[in-house]
Formats: sequence, C-alpha cells, structure tokens
Amino acid sequence: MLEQIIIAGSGGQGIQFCGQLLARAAVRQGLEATYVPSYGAERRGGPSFCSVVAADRSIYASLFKHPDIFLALDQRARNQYASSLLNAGIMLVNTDLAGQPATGEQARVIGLSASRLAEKINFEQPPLNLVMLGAYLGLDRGVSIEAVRAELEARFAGKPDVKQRNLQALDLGWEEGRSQSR
Amino acid sequence: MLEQIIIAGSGGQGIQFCGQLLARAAVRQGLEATYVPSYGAERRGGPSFCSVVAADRSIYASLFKHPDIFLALDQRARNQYASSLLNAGIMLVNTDLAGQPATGEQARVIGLSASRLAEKINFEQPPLNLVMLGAYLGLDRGVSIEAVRAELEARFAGKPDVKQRNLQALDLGWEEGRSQSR
Amino acid sequence: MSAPMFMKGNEAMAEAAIRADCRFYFGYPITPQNEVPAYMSRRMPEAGGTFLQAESELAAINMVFGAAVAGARAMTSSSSPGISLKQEGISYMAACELPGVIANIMRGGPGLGNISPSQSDYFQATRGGGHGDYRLIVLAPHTVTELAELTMDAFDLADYYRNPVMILGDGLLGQMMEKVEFPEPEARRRTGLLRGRPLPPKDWALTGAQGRPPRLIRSLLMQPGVLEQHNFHLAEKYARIERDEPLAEVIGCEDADVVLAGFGTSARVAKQAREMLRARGIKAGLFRPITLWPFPYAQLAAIARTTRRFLVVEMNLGQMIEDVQLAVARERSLKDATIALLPRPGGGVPVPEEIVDKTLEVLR
Amino acid sequence: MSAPMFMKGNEAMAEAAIRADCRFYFGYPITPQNEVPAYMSRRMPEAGGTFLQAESELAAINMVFGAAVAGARAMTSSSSPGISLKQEGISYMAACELPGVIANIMRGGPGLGNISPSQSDYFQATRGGGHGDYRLIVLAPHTVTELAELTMDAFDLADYYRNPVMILGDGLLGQMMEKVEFPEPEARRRTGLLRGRPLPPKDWALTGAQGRPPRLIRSLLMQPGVLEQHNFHLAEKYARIERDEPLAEVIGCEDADVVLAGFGTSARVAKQAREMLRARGIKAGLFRPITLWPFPYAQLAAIARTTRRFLVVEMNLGQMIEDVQLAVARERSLKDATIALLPRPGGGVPVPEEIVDKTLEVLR
Amino acid sequence: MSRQLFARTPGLKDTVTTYCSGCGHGVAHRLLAEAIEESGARERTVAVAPVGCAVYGYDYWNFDTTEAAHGRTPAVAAAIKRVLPDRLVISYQGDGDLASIGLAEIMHAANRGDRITVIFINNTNYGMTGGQMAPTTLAGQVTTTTPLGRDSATTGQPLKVAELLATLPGVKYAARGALHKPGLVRKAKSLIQKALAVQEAGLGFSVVELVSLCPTNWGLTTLQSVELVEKQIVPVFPLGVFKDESGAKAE
Amino acid sequence: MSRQLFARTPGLKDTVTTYCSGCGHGVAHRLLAEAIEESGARERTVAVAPVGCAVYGYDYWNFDTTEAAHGRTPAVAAAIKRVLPDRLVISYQGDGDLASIGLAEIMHAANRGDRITVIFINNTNYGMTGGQMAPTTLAGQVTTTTPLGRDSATTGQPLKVAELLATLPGVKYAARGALHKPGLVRKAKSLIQKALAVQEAGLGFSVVELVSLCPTNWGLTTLQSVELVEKQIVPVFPLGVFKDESGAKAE
Amino acid sequence: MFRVKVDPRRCKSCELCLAVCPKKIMVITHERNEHGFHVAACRDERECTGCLACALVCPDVAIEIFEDKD
Amino acid sequence: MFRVKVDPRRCKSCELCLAVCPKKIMVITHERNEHGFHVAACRDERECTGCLACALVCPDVAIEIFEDKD
Ligand SMILES: Cc1ncc(C[n+]2csc(CCOP(=O)(O)OP(=O)(O)O)c2C)c(N)n1
Ligand SMILES: Cc1ncc(C[n+]2csc(CCOP(=O)(O)OP(=O)(O)O)c2C)c(N)n1
Ligand code: SF4
Ligand code: SF4
Ligand code: SF4
Ligand code: SF4
Ligand code: SF4
Ligand code: SF4
Ligand SMILES: [Mg+2]
Ligand SMILES: [Mg+2]
Repeated sequence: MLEQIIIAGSGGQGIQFCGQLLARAAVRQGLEATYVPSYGAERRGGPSFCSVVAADRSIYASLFKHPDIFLALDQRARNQYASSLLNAGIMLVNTDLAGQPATGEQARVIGLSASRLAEKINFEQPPLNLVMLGAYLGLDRGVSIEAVRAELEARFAGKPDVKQRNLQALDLGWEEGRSQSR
Repeated sequence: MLEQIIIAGSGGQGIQFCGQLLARAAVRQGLEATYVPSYGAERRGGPSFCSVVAADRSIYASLFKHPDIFLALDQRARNQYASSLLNAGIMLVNTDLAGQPATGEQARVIGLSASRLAEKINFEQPPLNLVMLGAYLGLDRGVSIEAVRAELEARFAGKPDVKQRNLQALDLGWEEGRSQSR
Repeated sequence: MSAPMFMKGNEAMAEAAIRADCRFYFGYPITPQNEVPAYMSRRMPEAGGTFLQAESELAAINMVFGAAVAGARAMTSSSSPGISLKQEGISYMAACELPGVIANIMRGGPGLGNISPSQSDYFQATRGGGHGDYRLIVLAPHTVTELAELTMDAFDLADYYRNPVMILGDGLLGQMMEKVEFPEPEARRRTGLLRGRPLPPKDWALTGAQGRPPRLIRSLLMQPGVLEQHNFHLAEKYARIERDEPLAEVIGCEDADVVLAGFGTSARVAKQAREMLRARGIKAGLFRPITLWPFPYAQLAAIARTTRRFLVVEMNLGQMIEDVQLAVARERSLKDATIALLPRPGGGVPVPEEIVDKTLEVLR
Repeated sequence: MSAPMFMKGNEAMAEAAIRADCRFYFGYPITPQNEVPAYMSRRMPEAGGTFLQAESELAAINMVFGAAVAGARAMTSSSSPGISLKQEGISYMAACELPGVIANIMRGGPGLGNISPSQSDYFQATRGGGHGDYRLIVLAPHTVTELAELTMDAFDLADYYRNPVMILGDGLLGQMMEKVEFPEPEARRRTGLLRGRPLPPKDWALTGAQGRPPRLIRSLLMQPGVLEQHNFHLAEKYARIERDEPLAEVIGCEDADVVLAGFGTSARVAKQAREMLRARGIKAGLFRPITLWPFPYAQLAAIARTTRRFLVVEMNLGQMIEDVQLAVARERSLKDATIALLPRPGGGVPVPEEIVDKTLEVLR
Repeated sequence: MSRQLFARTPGLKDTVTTYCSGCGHGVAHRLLAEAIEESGARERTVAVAPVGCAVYGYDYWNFDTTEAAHGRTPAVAAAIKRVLPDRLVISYQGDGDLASIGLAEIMHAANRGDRITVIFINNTNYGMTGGQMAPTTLAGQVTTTTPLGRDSATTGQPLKVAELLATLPGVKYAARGALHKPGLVRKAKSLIQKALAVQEAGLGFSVVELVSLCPTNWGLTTLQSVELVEKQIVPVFPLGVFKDESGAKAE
Repeated sequence: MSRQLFARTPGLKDTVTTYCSGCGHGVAHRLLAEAIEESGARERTVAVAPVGCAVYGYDYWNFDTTEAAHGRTPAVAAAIKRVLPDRLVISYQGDGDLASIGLAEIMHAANRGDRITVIFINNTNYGMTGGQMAPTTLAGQVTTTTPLGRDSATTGQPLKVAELLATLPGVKYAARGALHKPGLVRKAKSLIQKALAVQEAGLGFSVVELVSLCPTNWGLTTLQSVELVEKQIVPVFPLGVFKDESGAKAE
Repeated sequence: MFRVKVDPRRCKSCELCLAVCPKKIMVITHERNEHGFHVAACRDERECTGCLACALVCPDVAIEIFEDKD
Repeated sequence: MFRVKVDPRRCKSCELCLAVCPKKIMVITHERNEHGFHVAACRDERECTGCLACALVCPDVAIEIFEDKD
C-alpha cells in the first residue's frame, strides 16, 4: 500500500492539522508516513495545502505529481489541484464550498456536504477538516479511523470539548465516506 | 640584460621612493621595469624594502629568490637579505649603519660610507637613499644615471632645493660606486 | 535508541543538537528553517543552554565563533541568503580551527529567490564560499532520522578535527514530518561517523589563564612563511579527512547499466526511481554521497570501472555533477562516459517519474 | 593608445574604470587594495563621478546594486575577507541581472590571514561563493596593462550580459608598478573582449516612471515554477557566455611534453619558467586562462589531445587544478595523465626556479 | 451630481494586496503613494522595497521599485539617490530589516545625511517569517522565538528607532506616527509629506516610523490588535516629531 | 633601599609592541592590563582583539585573547560571556571596527545589555590600513580617502559613540577619556576600572571611549598630535561620563 | 447624501471600518469574495456623515466615498 | 631621590615624556636601539620629583620609576 494524499483549502480551515493528524495516525498504526506542509508566507484566508504519503514500506518521494486522493475543501483548492489527479484518482469534495467542476478534472468525484455537517456540530468553529478526514477514512484505503481516534484522544486529552467535537465530526464524515464508497 | 635589485632599510629612509625612482628611470630609458613595495602594516622605523627588476625584455617575475644586487641601508636589512644573494651577486652596503657581515653572506661586498656622505649634503634630512642609488648607478649595470637625473628633474620641478640635494647625493654616490667597481 | 517520534526535520535537527550536548544556539529567522530557532528558544532553556536570536546571520556565526573560542559546542542554522552572509565567519572559524556546526536548509536562489527546497548551494558548501583555502566537512542527510543522526555526528566530527561542519539540507527535509529515531548519543558516538574515536581535549579554549600561560586564538599570521605553513598544516588535516571520512550509500551498482547520483532529497527521490526502473527490468544503481566534502571519489570511481552511464539528479543547475565527472575521470575519459544531468533549479523538486523518463532517455 | 605610464596595478585599475565611464565607486578599505579607494577619492570628483567610502563591504556591494539599478556603471573593490562579505549582494546582483564590476585583489587566507598576494579565492569566484545557481564572469589579468584592459572590458561585458563581472587579481598585481598602456576606450570596445558588439540599452533601469509604466527589479519569484524558469533563463545566458567568451593565452603547446597551467601572477611567473625550460631543451608549453569563468575547457582539452603532463601552478592549495582535470578528462582518463600541482598557499609567490625544478620532477 | 470624497490614489496600482486582513502595511502603502502622487513626484520616484512582508510593495506602488537584500535597503537607496539626485528616493523598511540586520546601514545613511526618506514599519515582530522577536518587540511580548515573553535581561529593551536616529546630525526629520485610528492616519500622512519635503529640499535624511498592526503574528483579531497598540505599544513608542529641521537650508 | 613607584604591570607580557612611536594603543593596553591585574581578574579574563592595529593585543596582554572578524568583536565577546558568565570579557575595538563596519553589532550588544566591557579607541581614522576616513573623522580632516578633507555634506559628521551608546537602556556605563596628558591617563584608568566593575557586578554593558593618538596617519609628530587632540579633537569629542548606572542592581 | 462603496475584491473583513465609524453603520455582510472574506458594507448610507473615517483606516483601500448632490 | 629607568628596547623616541615632565629633565639621547630609535633618558635624576607623569604617558611602558631611600 502507498497512498499519496493532497489536502487543500484555505488558511483557517485546519488543513495542516488535518494532514499531520492523518500522518501521525498512519505511523501509530505501524505504517510509514510523511507530511509536507505548504510552508512560508501563509496568510489567513490564503491558500493552504499539504501532502501526505502513507505506505507500508519506506517512502522516498514525499512530494508527487499525481495524488491518489485529493481532499478539496473549497473551490479555489479544487480549481488548483483537480487536474493533478489522474483518472484512477479520487477527489473528495466539500460540495458546500467546492461544488463546481474544475477544468481538466478526470478523476472520480465523491461529494459530501461537509460544511453543513460541520456547522451542525459547531456553528462557530465548524470542524470541516475532521468531517473531510472522516470521509476519507470511510473510503478505507489503509489508514484506520481507530488510529486517528487514538491520535485525537492523545492530542486533546486536556480539552474534552474539542476532542468531542472532532471525534463527532470524524464519525459523521466516516459514515458519509463509507456510504459513498460502496 | 635583466637585473634584480633589492633595496632594504628602515621606514623613513626613503626606500620606496628610491626603488620607484630607479624603476621609472629604467622605463624612461626604454627598458622594462617592475617595482614591488613591501606594502601594508608599515611603521615608522620598522623594516622597509622593495624589489625592482629592470630588463631589456618582458619581465615575468617581479619577485625573485636571489637578487643580483642588494642595497643594504642598515644592519637589520643586511642581516635579513644578505644570504639571499648568491656568490655572483653584489651587496652594496652603507658601512655607517650596516658595517657588520651577516651570517650566510657569500656575495661580493661593496661598502661606502653613505650616511656620512648624505649627512654632508644635508644633516637634517640626509639623502641616504640617493647616495646609495647613485653608487648603484656607478656600477653601470644597465640603468643610466642620466635617466635617473631626468626623473628627478621632472619629479621635483617645483622644488629646486630638494632636487638639488638629491642630484648632489646621486652624483656623490655615483663617484663612489664608479671608483669601487673598477 | 529512544521510541520513534513524528517530527519536522528542522525540529529533529534541533533536538538532535541538544542531545549531542550543544548548549549554545545563535540564529536569525529565515524560511524554511524558522522551526530551528523556534524550537531552540523553547528547548534550550529547559536543557540549561542558551538560545540567542542574533541581530543578523553575521552576528550569529561570529557568536558561534565566540562560543567555540570559549570551548562550548555551538550551532547556527540558516538558509541560503543567510549562509552567504556567514562566509567570512566560516572562513575565520576554519582558519582558527574552531569546531562548530552550521546548518543550511537550502531554498531557491539566487538572490531572494523563493522559499522552496533547493540544493543550489552545493558549490558554496563544498568549495568554500568564503575566502582562502579551507574546507568544511559537509554532511547531506536524506531522511529526518538521518538528519538527526548526522547532526549528532557533526558535533563530534567538528570537535575531532577542530573544524566547522556543515549540515546541508533543504526546505523539504526541514519542513517534512516523518518518523524519527534519535540514537542514544553515546551509542551513536561509536556507530556514527566518529566511529568511537576519542575526542581530543579542548586544551586550546579560552577560559581565563588560570594556572597556565595565556592562550591565543587567531588567524592573522603576518610573519613571512608562517601563514603558508599554517595552510600546509590545514592541508594535511584535510588530506586526513579525505582519506578517512568519505561516505556514500551505494545501491545496486554492481551490475548497473546506469547509475543515478544525487544527494539529500534528490537522492531520496532517485531511490524510488531506481526501484521503478528495476521493476521495469532496467539495471539501475544509486550513488548517494553522504559526505559531500570529502566527496567519495574513490567509491564512485570504482563504480565507473564497470559503469559508463550516469544520471546526476540535482535540485540546481548542475553542481555535484562536477564531482561526479572528476570521480568518473579517474577511471575513464569523459568521452567514454555519459554523465547526464536532471536539473531542477529554483525550488523545483523532481518526482520519481521524471527521473525514470530521463534515465530511459540516457539509455537510448 | 595613450602614452605609457608607470603605475601601481591598483591605480591603473581605478584609472581604467574611470576611462571606461565608471562614475560610481563604493568601497571599504582593506590591504592590499587601499590604493583603489584612495585613487578614486581623488579622481572621481575630477571626473564628475562619485566616490563613497561605504560603512562596510556589505554596504558597498549593495550600493553597487543600487547604482546599477539606477542605470549607472558602478564598481567596488576589496580583498578576500571583504569579498566574502559581498557574497549575498553578488548573488542578488546576478539574480536581478544587474551589471557591475567587483575587483578582488586577493590576499592570504583563510580568516584574517595576511596581506601577501594569494590566489585562494578561485573557487569562490568561479563557483559562486554566494548562494544559488549563478555565475560571475571572472577575468584574471597577469600584467598591469592587462589589468587596465580587462577592467575596461569588465564594464562592457557586464552591460552586455547584464551580469556582474569580477576582476580577480592579487596583492602583487595590485601593488606592483610597471609600465601601463591604457587603450583608447572606443578602440578597446572593438578589440577587447566585447569585440565590437553593441551594448543593449538599459531599458530596465529605474529612473522614475516618466511616460512609461513603472519598472520593477527583483529576485523574489514565489509563484510555483517562476523561479525555476528564471534559473533556466539564466542558464541559457550562462551557456551563451560559455560558448562565446572563454579566452586563454596559449604558448608553445603544440609540441609540448609538459604544459604549465596557471592564471594571473602565477602564470606570469610560469612564463619565465617556461622560457628557462625551453632554454634547457625541455618542450614546455603554457596555458593561461584569462577568463576563469567561463573556463576555456575546450582549448585546454585540445592541448590534452597531444600532451599528457601538466603542472598547475597556483598561489593556493590547488583550486584551478580541478578545472584543469575537468578539461583534460574530456580527452583522456586522469589515469592516463599526470596533473601535478605546485601549491603556494597563504601568501607565497612562486619563483621561476621552483617551477622549473617541479617541472623536471614531473618529467622524471 | 456626484463628487468623490475619497478615491483610490493613482499612486497605487489596481492590484489586490496579499497582506493579511488588518495588516498595517496596506495603510502605510496608501499614505506613501498618496503623498507622492499628490506632490506630483510619482514619475520621479524610485522606491526600495525591503525583505519582509512589504517586499511585495512593488506589486502595489505605481512607481519604479527595486528589491534590496535584507537590511541593506538604505544602502541601495543611498546609491540610487547619488546616481539620480533629482529623483525622490524612498527606503521602505520593516523593523527586522531596519532595526536588526540593517542597523549599521540605516545609522550610516542617517549619519551621512543621505537625502532619502525612510518609511519604517514598526509592527514589533518579524511578520514575513512568522512572528519572531524584533528589536522593537515589547518586554514580555510572546513571539515564536520568545515563547515565555521577551526577557529584557538577556535580549534587551525595545529599540526606539525614531528617537535614536533623531540624535544624528545628518537626520533632518524624524517622527513616529500610527495607523489604527482615522485621526492618526491623517496625521501619519502629514508626517510623510513633511519627510518627503525635507528630501525634496535637499536638506538631508528623513524618517517616519509608523506603529503598525500585525494581527496574524500577534494572534489577535484586528480589533484586539488596535487595543494592543493603544494600550501597550504606543506607551512604549510614543507618537510625535522628534526632530524637525525642515526649516534649515540645504547644505 | 629602593621602592618601585611605577612598574610594568604583570597584566602585560614582556614583548615590545610594534605600534608606531607615540601610538595611543600602547597606553590604552597598559591601562586595561593594569586595571584587570589590579582587580585580580587577570586569570579570569578573556579579551577579544579587533581587526585594526590592536589586533596584536594578544601579543601584549598577559591574558587569554582571541581575534574576531572585523567589526564582529562584540558578537564574539557576547557569546564568550554567555558561555562563561563568571569571566571578565573585554571587547577592544578601533573606530573603524566599532563605528563603521561593526555598528550593528555594537549597538545590539549594547542594547541587549551584554555584560561585556568595550574599550573603544577613537583615533579618528583607520590606522592599520593606512589612514582612511573613519566615522569619527573630523569635518574637514584630510585622510587618504578624503583628500580634500571630510565633506560633511556627503559623508556626514563625526559619530559620537559614547553619547550614542549611552542612549540605550542596556548600557550601564559610558564614558570618554583621553590619553595624551598624565592627568587624563589617570582619569582614563579610573573610567576603565568603573566599566569593569559594572561588568563584574552583572549590571550590563559598559564602554569607555578613549581619544587616542595616531601620529603616523595624521602625518604629525607626537607632540603635534597632542596639540591636535587638544585643540581639535576633544572639542568635538568632549571628555566625560555620559552614563553611570553603576549604582543600579543587577537585573 | 453620501455613498460608501466597498470594493468586494479588496475587502478582507478586518472590521476596522466597523470600529471607527461614528455612526456604526458599517457591517460585515454575508457576501463572500473570491478570497473567502465576508465583505463589509454600509448598511444605511442615509446616516453616513461622510467623515471618511472608514476609508482612512481601511488597510486594503477598499472603500471609496461619494457625495451625491441633487 | 628618584630613579627614572627607560627600557632602551622599548623606547620609540616619541618625546611624550619630554613634553609632560614638569622639570623638563627627560631628553632624547644619542643611543640608538635595535629598532633605530634614539632612546629617551632622564638627564638629571636629582631634579626628578617622582611625579610619574613621564611613565603615565609613555605609550611603550618604557619607563619605570624608583624611589631610593637611604
Ligand atoms: C539575509 C536574510 N536573512 C533573513 C531573511 C528572512 N527574512 C525575510 S523577511 C524577514 C524579517 C521581516 O521582518 P520585518 O523587517 O520586521 O518586516 P515585516 O514582515 O514585519 O513587515 C526575515 C528575517 C532573508 N530573506 N534574508
Ligand atoms: C572584512 C574586512 N574589511 C576590511 C579589513 C581591513 N581592515 C583592517 S584593519 C581596518 C580598520 C582599522 O581601523 P580601526 O578599527 O579604526 O583601528 P585602528 O587601526 O585605527 O586602531 C580595516 C578596514 C579587514 N581586515 N576585514
Ligand atoms: S504577517 Fe503581519 S506584517 Fe505580514 S502581512 Fe500579515 S499582518 Fe501584515
Ligand atoms: S597606525 Fe596609528 S593606530 Fe596604528 S600603530 Fe601606528 S599610530 Fe597606532
Ligand atoms: S464615512 Fe464616516 S459615517 Fe460614513 S460610513 Fe464611513 S465612517 Fe461611517
Ligand atoms: S476596513 Fe476595509 S478591509 Fe476592513 S472590513 Fe472595512 S472595508 Fe473591509
Ligand atoms: S617622574 Fe616626573 S619629574 Fe621625574 S622625570 Fe618623570 S615626569 Fe619628570
Ligand atoms: S614616552 Fe616612552 S617611548 Fe616616548 S620618548 Fe619617552 S620613554 Fe621613549
Ligand atoms: Mg516587522
Ligand atoms: Mg582607528
């Protein structure tokens, strides 16, 4: 197994946290993983993305041309990365913010109303990133939701509210992903 | 003809001026010439020397191991450079300040009481350097006293006193050199 | 070996330095290495050490000079433009034979360039960007764990040879998170680049002339011939390093029709390309120098005995390729070899596919 | 050509710069090039130009940057440690494609070293002491007249290629007085390195956006791929320079059993050694690169077709020797060649006799 | 009939900035551009943009602009001015650029009395690199390199640039303004106008320090940032004119 | 019976200096060495010698001494002090070193309040390189790079270092003395003693500027040099204590 | 009567104009621009005094003010 | 009675001691040292007041002063 993932959206949506969480979970689960942020001159509201690779063997290339999976949190992100997916790839889109097809898209699209789901959980601080991550995990491509849960437990041990909110989002997303992947 | 000359003494004795004068005169006469100062952290009273090459063809090496001629203005200079002369070389020494043989000397020594001669011309500012230069020219090794005179005329056109003093020293030295070289 | 952690390269390097008893860090912010000063500012005080944000890269390297003078293990880090500013100080350190570690987490150049990963300071690192005949030991890790290990080694080699050591990484290695295993420092001293050799006492350090004559650290040597002698002394040391320290990772070169050569991140990507090529039945090898200076010429020359095709992959316009040429030339005329280049300057990072494609082209 | 003068190299360089329409000089004192600022401080005001003693070498190179931005011909000079401090600024100039002339009158290194003549900044000059993939055109005169000529050429080449040009001299060349003939500037533009090519207009200079859109000079290129493109653009320019500009003086290499190779002062001394060897009946040739970058590889390779013994004479620990090896390797394996080195680091200047002796050794 | 009371100055290009929401560079850029445009000098202006967030100044100002190496901004500006003495030359700098790495260059340009105008953006940290300590960082202020707050005992007190430069004879105008209230913005513009006039009159060096907002690295909303400026920053960096020799004759 | 009233301090080695006749570095070296020796700190002292004529300090001082790159002397000293906080650390600098190329480093060390003592030799020029203009060169003074005299309109006024540093809060002691008269020499020693005491008490940064003679580059005899100092230099660089917070408690 | 025109491309929702408006008539709307910011607007131009405060502080020079005379 | 001892190795003939001596008893002698400098000396120690002025200003720390008590 070797899975190359791009997560992209805007600053403030928790893109980097989401990518790190996924990579850490993969490692927890015994896989190899790399996470590469888009670092540097980031601005609130500006574009944000990260690259994650999870594999059951050594990872040599932590950057790649064609992701296997692309999590598009908003339209700008979809427009920018959609065409990097080959037609074997999967694009998981937040239909609330990234509903419009982009030029050059050829991958299979799985859509979910992630913003809406996230706002249901917490309107002030919608855990959009975790909903999307949950949906990805629902596709069952190697990294298990348990590992992510365990990471969240460890990470937010001192903040039960946040933990709860995130776990809930993860589950909601996972349901969506699972149902759609079938 | 290719003549490699070292002039050495102490800061304040006009070593650099003397070397430049010689080299300029050589050029005036149609020869090639190079002059290399001991540059940098010079201090009044500290050691001072320069290397001059005059030749009737292109000069490639402006520094050399074994001078043909060494003008030793004082004892410290004699001690330092005497041994660099091979036995074909000639050392012109100011017997007033550099009278003691140095270890490793093997060259022919021509001595003159240059300080005394210079002080005769001007006790306050004895033109020791020009006396020594004159003596060198008296050895008649390629650069002519006329060329040096012409240089002095040009250089001190506005300062008849200085010019006179220097020309006089040159002549006095030249006599010494000529008589000794025979 | 402690339990694996999941960390950014920059942080792992900082942590490794502290574990290697570095207690003085002087640095100035620059992307993509800002995590180093940030980490140091948190961790150094905990470790009883000193973090000081210098007013500039110039000040930082000269603070490393000062700390080294006083006998401490000290480090600075920066990225390309900042490293250019350190060149005078580095030359002074090498001249005064002061140990110290300098990390260059390279970014796209020249000029302000960008903040993307790059390898375009290879010449500067290996050929003395500063003035005079000096050399840095240059270590080029390709994983976060190796970055941590070589950081530890860097301090040991610096002390062993009384010479500054440079860690040459790039923005990707610095920013990337992956599993990192920190070796136990004592063990690493045996198994790492120091190979268990004892470290000489710092009987030259300035600590106050108590019960001994005053000491003196300088590089100004004005008496005729003395500086030349000092240079020959340095040359002798460098010759020992060239004899004892060259290190490379070599994979599958015995039967290779083509050898991929690269360092750090580009070598890491080339590793994948090599596997893809082998999977296609192409006999590809890999040569990855770990010490960029001393460059493992002999090892590569040995490979050139049986292989005449090389593809050098660099995140620059082609710099290490000169060392590859010099190594190959030991065995064969360059007329009789193909040494191709896959250059990705200005912040580009190659992907395995393009290395594969370029290799196929070379083999055609 | 005007009547010959008898001048120090440093002064002749300064005078040549002024004759080549350089009107802005920014420098900081350092031996052995102090005559340059001293001369400029006298002559520039007479010539209607500006001499400004900068607060440091860093400021000086960035003032040259600024003057170039404004479209002026500008120059700085220094010696080894000061040149190290200019590396960041040089990288910026190359990145922004700004013309300008930098003279390095080298002294003994590393560190503070001494003030004697040296050639130990060859790597720094030719391999980019600064960060990133850039190149300087590097000119290496060996007589005072050639220093004056190449200084004039330096301004022309800088403007022609929009690239900084370095004059690489040493303390001996700078301090030595000899006859110098200044070519008439217009004539030199035809017969010198510019070879009569027309200079492009400076339609990029910042002079105020009067009647045109604002202009912009920068090296920061953050958009993905743009910096890589810029690097490839620079690479293309460098390739043109490598094709059109390499220049060497070659003497008596047709029948040579051994070729002496060196640049600047060491080549000058080697010229005499070559004559002494020929006088002894030894077939010695001389290869003297005038452009150190671009290095005249092809010319040297052509010589290596018929000669397999080389003695590289350098006032350093051996730097240009790598370029000699790279050139020779184009024709023959280094196993099949003898490339010996006569190194004089740290301020030593070879005399002809020792080159002769070493050559005889090589031939044995 | 309609009259435009407030319009975007032609001193700015149409480009939308990439600065963060609430960032003070935007206002400072506008004031500079307005002052230049209104004085009629736009086509005679050459600006130098620093390494820092404002490096992008050249994308926004509608006049000739060059980049400079980090901190060397005044050296570049000084040279441009000496080549083109009749142009208006601006050195726009951040507090990392001017007060840390470039302190020697600014002090020397000021001491030489170089006829340039410096716009100095004091946002108490290194914006572009993610919020490290700057020489202007307040005592106790948390930044990414002062995780426990700036410790004055080991890293010193905030450096007061306008006051410091005012001590040098080459400086003919030195003032500090701020950008977080409409009245202060008006005032800041008049400081800039004065500084430019000092340059145009050939009197010497002029500098306007502007206390500016960096909500992103302060980890605050814009409105919290305004409060921080009022309550904590301005008390340390008082606003005012520290030197005004604009009455003097050109030397 | 014989009593020695004035003896060479053991703080100096026996070596004869290579400084020029009349050079002020000799007196400054002695005063520093005496002050250190007499305070009993010689074996706890680490000094940093500058690039400049005084680079040879290490040949004369009888304590541990290192060289530093030109102008970076305070950065080197600051780091040594942080490694060895209980040692006495000296940064000895010339005016080219401190006030020109190294202005950023000295200002930052001062502003940080680094616990080092700076001995600053103001001889109004670059001695070692043959007498070029320094930031301290007087208006109108002829040097090898100001052949017509320093032109203040283009190169500025002499920089007053002691006063400048005194403005920074990290500086706890700043004074200027001179070396050309016996009384001034005594006074200079007491300034140095005070500065060292400030360091030893852990109070902060201390600096003593010493107006010094450079007869060689001034092209004067020693006695003419003394006159120059009295008539022209001291009026521009007044002697005195500009800051003395030695009463303060260590932070 | 004054008109307060906010350029939706430029507004970054910083709320400075809201804070300084003496009439408190500047609001953040639900309109999102291409950068994801909710754009500010004047909710009631009839109340506007044309004091320019909002325009003066706007970091993005997003506000233009007009006076309409009949 | 005071003794003024000038170390001939060190003296550089700068004449500072001559200038500051209140008794004007310091002189430059004809003795030349190895560096070519004429060495200073006290021409009449009986007049010396032991004020130390000469020693204090001597740049080369060439002067030592003793008090001889009987
Ligand atoms: C030589 C060098 N050192 C460091 C950097 C990294 N760097 C970029 S911007 C910056 C500081 C920015 O801070 P400031 O000047 O305060 O500007 P701001 O972004 O806060 O406006 C630094 C350190 C660099 N580009 N070059
Ligand atoms: C980087 C660098 N630049 C320049 C020099 C040359 N240099 C040596 S000493 C010196 C200045 C000396 O002047 P100052 O600091 O006033 O000391 P002084 O000799 O007058 O005591 C300079 C510029 C150098 N060694 N290194
Ligand atoms: S980081 Fe700070 S200074 Fe930079 S753009 Fe954002 S708010 Fe402005
Ligand atoms: S040049 Fe000046 S400072 Fe240097 S030793 Fe001579 S007198 Fe002293
Ligand atoms: S002009 Fe004044 S009143 Fe009108 S919206 Fe703006 S701030 Fe409010
Ligand atoms: S001040 Fe400007 S950017 Fe901020 S909310 Fe108002 S209109 Fe938008
Ligand atoms: S001690 Fe005083 S009186 Fe005696 S020689 Fe010295 S200066 Fe003169
Ligand atoms: S002061 Fe010292 S060096 Fe000068 S003349 Fe007197 S004894 Fe000699
Ligand atoms: Mg800032
Ligand atoms: Mg000085």
